[in-house]
Amino acid sequence: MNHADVAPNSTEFLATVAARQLAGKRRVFAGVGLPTLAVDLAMRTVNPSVELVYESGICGAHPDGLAEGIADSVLVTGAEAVLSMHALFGYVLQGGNVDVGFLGAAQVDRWGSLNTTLIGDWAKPTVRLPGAGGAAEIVPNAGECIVVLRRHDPGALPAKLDFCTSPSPVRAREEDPRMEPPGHGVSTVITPLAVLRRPDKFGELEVSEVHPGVTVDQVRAATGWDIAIADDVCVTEPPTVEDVRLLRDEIDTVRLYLR
Amino acid sequence: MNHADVAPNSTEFLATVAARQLAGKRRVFAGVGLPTLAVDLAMRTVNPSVELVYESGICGAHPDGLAEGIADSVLVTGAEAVLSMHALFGYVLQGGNVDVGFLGAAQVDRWGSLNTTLIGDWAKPTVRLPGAGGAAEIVPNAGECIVVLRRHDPGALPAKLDFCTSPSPVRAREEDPRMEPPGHGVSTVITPLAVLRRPDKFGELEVSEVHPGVTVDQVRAATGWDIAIADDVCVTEPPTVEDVRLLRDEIDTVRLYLR
Amino acid sequence: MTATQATKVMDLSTAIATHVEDGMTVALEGFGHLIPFAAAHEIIRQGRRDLTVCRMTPDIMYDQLIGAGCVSKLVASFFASGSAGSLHEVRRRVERADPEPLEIEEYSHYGMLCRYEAGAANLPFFPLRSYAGSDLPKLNPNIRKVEDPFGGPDIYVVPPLKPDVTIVHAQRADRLGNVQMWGITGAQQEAAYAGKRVIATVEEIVDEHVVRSDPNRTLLPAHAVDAVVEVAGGAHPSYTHDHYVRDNDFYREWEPISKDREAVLAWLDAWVHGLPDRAAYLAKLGHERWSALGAGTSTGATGATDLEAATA
Amino acid sequence: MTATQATKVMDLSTAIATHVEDGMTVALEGFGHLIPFAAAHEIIRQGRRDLTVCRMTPDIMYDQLIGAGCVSKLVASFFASGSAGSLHEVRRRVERADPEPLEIEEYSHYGMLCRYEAGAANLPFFPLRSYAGSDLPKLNPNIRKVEDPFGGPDIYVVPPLKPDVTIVHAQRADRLGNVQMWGITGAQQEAAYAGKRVIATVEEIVDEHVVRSDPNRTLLPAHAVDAVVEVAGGAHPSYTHDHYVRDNDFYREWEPISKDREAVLAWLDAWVHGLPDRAAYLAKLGHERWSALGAGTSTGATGATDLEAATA
Repeated sequence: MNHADVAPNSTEFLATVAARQLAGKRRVFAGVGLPTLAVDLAMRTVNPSVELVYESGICGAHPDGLAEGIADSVLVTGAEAVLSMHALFGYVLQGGNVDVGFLGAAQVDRWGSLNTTLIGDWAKPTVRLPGAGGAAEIVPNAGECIVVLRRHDPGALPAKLDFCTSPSPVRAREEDPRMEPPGHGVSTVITPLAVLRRPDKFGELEVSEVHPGVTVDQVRAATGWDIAIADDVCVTEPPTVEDVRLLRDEIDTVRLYLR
Repeated sequence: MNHADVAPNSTEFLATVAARQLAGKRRVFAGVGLPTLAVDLAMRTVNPSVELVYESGICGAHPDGLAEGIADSVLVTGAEAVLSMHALFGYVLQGGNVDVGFLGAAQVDRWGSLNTTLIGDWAKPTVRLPGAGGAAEIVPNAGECIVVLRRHDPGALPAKLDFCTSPSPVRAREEDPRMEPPGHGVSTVITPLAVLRRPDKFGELEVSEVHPGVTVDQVRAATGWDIAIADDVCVTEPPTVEDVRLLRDEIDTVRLYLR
Repeated sequence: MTATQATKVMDLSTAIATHVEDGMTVALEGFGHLIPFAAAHEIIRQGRRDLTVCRMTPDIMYDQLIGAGCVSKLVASFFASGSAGSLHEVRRRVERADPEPLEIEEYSHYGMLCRYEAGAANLPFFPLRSYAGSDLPKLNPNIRKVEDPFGGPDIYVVPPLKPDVTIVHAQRADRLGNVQMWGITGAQQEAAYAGKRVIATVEEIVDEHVVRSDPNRTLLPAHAVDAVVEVAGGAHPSYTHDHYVRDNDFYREWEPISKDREAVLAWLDAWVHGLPDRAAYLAKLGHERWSALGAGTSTGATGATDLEAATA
Repeated sequence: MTATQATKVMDLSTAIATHVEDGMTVALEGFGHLIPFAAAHEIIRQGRRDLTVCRMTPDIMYDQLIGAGCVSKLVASFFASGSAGSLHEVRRRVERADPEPLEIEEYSHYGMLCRYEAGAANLPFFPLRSYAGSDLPKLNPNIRKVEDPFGGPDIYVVPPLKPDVTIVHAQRADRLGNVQMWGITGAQQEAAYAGKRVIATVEEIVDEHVVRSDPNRTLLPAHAVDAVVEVAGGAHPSYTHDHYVRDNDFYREWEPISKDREAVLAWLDAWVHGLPDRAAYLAKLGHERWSALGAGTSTGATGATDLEAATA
């Protein structure tokens, strides 16, 4: 296949790499924005039978247009089920029926704990972020989580989070060894520089793929801790011309998420 | 009004007396059998706007026929709401939205605790009764409960229950003074001899009305403890000819509950 | 986009043979409505043994399962058949161990529902405001108390119930396993999500676009269901709202049968063992009786027709 | 038989004036759908002050309530407007106390839902498998742990939330107060049963027999509702499934307004204080924009028409 000429920090690149993570996965808990693009692209490429679950209660969405929110009417119309949120959060998610959670975050630490609450001082933050939403439920309960970051620098991947909103199993176990959550936690972090993976539920993130033109040293320098490098680190397969065409000409024709 | 010629131990008598207890009440949690007759009669006489709630999830039933069960289709068709049982037991009943619960029992003690579980030895009962059903929820959570007994003797009204299935607030408070339930517990017991009332949430049942031809001493002798007599004890107003006509000719035309 | 997804449709005998094994914990739910009688009969027919059966209201279906010798333990909250009286097969075992004892684990209705909820939501327990002062916790050590960390009194809790298999009946499903039901929906959603495996028998398997035209009626999404079986009339003598009504005569007829163990066995021979499937059962029931219950007159969807008329 | 029951129908200004008082705890729910904007605007118009407002996803509606000075405390779980970005009125207060501070009590989504559930079901707490290892319990002392009496690890719980008033928007209700909604139904049932008073605004008040033709769609029975108000378009710029779609342009337009406090105040003057009611708001929005959202094309019942077609 021909590779498209898109930069590794472009939405097209990130969404395509994210979409490929969904090959072979069954039920995906999707958010809005870049995950919307990634999931839609996955359904048109690597995984036509992925089941889309939204925290608004929708299972098996079949949107005939681009959703502008996780409760958009295009997700409701033609869905296989619209459950109560009681059933969605309690039975579908906490009950262990979600394979992959798709998340964003302001900060990710070495164990895949996430901060989406605040930057700076707790009492008087520099930046007030959106907060936990459903992420505090998705990280412990989904089979695994994929995080997409728009930045790769020591601010976004710090040695220490300003606040831990959605903890890794490592932190849960530190609080109480018996409180081990059922899910793996964050398995994959996709950034403008690299794909980081955490193969061990209680292990650290490591550099698994570097994007074309990016060196391992650049990734290491842009990370807030001395990040491990996978033995078999390779170069990320970039989007194909067809991936980018689908994203631009069929999925996000109004350029809601693409610029 | 003309009084009907029905015996105090007849279903017609008991149902009519029960129906009259519903004057001025709003939401009634009704069971099947005699309560079905009583509630239907109440809607045609003393309280046309009573809201019927069934543990099957139905609120605001408008049956166009006699229900043969609390989940009968005649209760569903034309109902104002069919809720999940989660909402019915959790929000409607435990949430405090039921004014009157209508119950039967094998045994009632002086504080209005009920036995519907077994007679005899716990490990090897003489009679295995139907068990708690929703009564263990109705007694603590409904505003008050009305019990109809088919027998009035020391077996049905014993000094001590063989088993306490659905406890009075008195027993709940004995277990833990802070566990006082929101409801009054049993307020009224209708038997073939008398109407017993329990005006105080933590008090005992007392003889409030004796049926025509029954003496206070007969009631006392038929009760398993030395039952108190109300200061203003009176004779029960018997069913009218119209009450009995409604029961026989309009409500239970197939003689499902009437003989 | 669902073309690649596997169908979950199978026949009832395969579904029971595949998913229900001797010694398992099995919940057949349906609260006075949508009671999966056909599935219970197939369990009897296949001779399953030593089952722990769970159900809020054991009802005639469980009297039959117990009478057939499939059951060693019953987890339930109400042991009678509504207006139709006692379950004598249950009573014989509890009162006289006749023909053998039956272990009972007993809750109230909301206690059972909370057990399913805890099972469905992967919670270690579920709190409820019942049982203060009751003898039930003395009879059942699974009813326990926890401390309120906000300073209130202790509250009773029940543990999760996670059946190996949950079986439900519903109006319809698509072949992917999205199950839609309406009318009284009982503990089905909770019991199904609590179950490790789920079998849904339905009056009809419909095209996906029927299901997707009204997704709020889907109580069990496909991911919660392992087998979908089309069994028209599968709830008789219970009922399926908008398909057929309850066979109240049958409920009245059961009590005298139930009182006599030989009569129970004869009934099972005639109506279960002696018949291959539900179609044969309905044929034996006879067209007249079956159509008198309204079978065959369904509109296929509650309210749709009424509503059109009402808003016209 | 319901002829004697009182109607709960009133106009919006009466409903808010009767039920919402300064200093109260008020929940306006609706998860990305059926957001009761018209009711929020009436609260602003009537100048309520010092409210504690609860909501899973504060959204633009709460940015407006806060901007208008109605709010002293916010209890919530997600402080942003989905794809439409930050809520700057919230951020100004939290980050710079501009023009004054705003107290925040923060949960996760399921934590908020569990708070409503505990409130609705009169439970002292509700358990959930979140927060192990999180900093949220350090920030919010209302997130506590209890011991599992069945021997498992401790589990986090949240306390009940019982708003003084809960306000929801729905497709329809009858005059008795039976409220029917479909599509995404969010936390409305839990929040309404948790509320001491409940106001439901609806697209249309329908005859009782419409409601009773499909009772499974009633999420709030009349006993749970104190006031029913017909407010067509009451969810704009959010949406009402089968009536009109979300005004995505409005969501995009809000962020630049939200960034500038003067622009927020000007918007409130023009669209809330300067208008008597929702009809005037829709008139100001203009027929073209409003009908482009599909308003006026509703079938009045989801699925009914599709379903008829599908099963024909």
